[in-house]
Amino acid sequence: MALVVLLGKLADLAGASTLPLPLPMSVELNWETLKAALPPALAEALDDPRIRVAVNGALLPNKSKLQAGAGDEIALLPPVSGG
Amino acid sequence: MALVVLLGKLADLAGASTLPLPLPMSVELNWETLKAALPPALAEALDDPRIRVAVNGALLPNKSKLQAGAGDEIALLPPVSGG
Amino acid sequence: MRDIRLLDRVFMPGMLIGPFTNANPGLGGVSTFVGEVRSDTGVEALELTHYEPLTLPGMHQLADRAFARFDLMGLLMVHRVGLMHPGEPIVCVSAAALHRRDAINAVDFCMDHLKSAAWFWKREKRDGEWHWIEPREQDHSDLSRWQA
Amino acid sequence: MRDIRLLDRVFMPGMLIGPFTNANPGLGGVSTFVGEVRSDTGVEALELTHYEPLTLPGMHQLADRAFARFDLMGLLMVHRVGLMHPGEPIVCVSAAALHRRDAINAVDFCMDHLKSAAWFWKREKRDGEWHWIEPREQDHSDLSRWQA
Repeated sequence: MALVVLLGKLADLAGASTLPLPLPMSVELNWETLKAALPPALAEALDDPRIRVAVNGALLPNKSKLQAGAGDEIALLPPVSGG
Repeated sequence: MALVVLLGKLADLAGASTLPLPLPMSVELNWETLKAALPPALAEALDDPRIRVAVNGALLPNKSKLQAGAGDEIALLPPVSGG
Repeated sequence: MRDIRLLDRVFMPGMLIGPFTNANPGLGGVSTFVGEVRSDTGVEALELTHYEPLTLPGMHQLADRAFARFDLMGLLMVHRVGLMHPGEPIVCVSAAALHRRDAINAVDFCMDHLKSAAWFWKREKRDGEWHWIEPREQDHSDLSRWQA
Repeated sequence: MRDIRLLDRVFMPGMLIGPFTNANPGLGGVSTFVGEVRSDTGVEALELTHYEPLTLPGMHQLADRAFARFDLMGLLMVHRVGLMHPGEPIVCVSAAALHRRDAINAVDFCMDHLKSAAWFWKREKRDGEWHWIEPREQDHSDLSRWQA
């Protein structure tokens, strides 16, 4: 299993603040296979270039190069709110 | 009588923070006669252009135009201290 | 003295600032900013979400940058998370320094970066409905002041 | 809410800021600066002299300018006079506003002008001897920031 954590309005789109993704240990997730595993409305929103991704608490410089698998926490981070 | 109030280091020069000037009611003080009535070391310091003068709480735009007399309070104000 | 915290309950800034000031003996000045949930805007409640693995480390990195940039003796940075109501403090930043310019500028710097670059997501409840708050242009111009 | 005072006794800033904050309901932020007598400089005591007919009106005029220049809800400006010792607060300026930029800038503005343009004369006691403090160049450059 991998855990997708949804912040801000992405949690609304997903209907939850976390989404467990059942995954065999052998499967690698990349950006495209992650999106395919998510609800379509959420997946569509994720290509917004302002949305950042962190794997196990580390921000990815380039989310399209995502590599994750079972046991990883993938956080989807929309732009933070202003004052 | 007129009262001269000395602030900051001018009080040290005068040896007091106020100097009462005995004055007949009829005498008018101007800048030169005021200085003549003060201790010489103090009088000499007063021409420093940074020293301001207030009469009865009102700052004079030009201290050399001072006009005061009996019953007036004349404050001699060196530059204020910085932080 | 460095005190960086996320708090999920209401707090009284005075309870933080007194001990913080005392913990920095010899200081010349303490500058403090306290932000509260505004009550003039029809907002009934405010909710701040954070992502623990990024938010607290981000605040510590911001503190590192403030210590590197200004001559500080101490920095207090406390941010509320969770559900808040109008009049409650959201954020308290306090800087102690020998000289006032460092203290004042450090608070200004931390506030600009906390508001715009720290990992918080805010939503407001108005007329019973929740709305997410988007980034504001003002925040970007606030940040650009520090890039010279 | 406007509270401008000269105090000739030691004061605790927290005792002023709590009530000040509460007196401005609906505020978005409160910025505060507290200056203390520094203890690192070998100063044993500090004495501030003021000239009552100018000093307090001068502080009120400064408050007028701050209210005219920034969008403020409240301004607290308290200055000690008389004999002080290291660690004691000298000055406390606090500004309440809807927006943080106004609050922070108003405190900065008031501090720069209080230090350089208000009618206070300071002397320090070092090794048992009193020395008058002269104006500093830094204060003039601080002031010039506001003349744009």
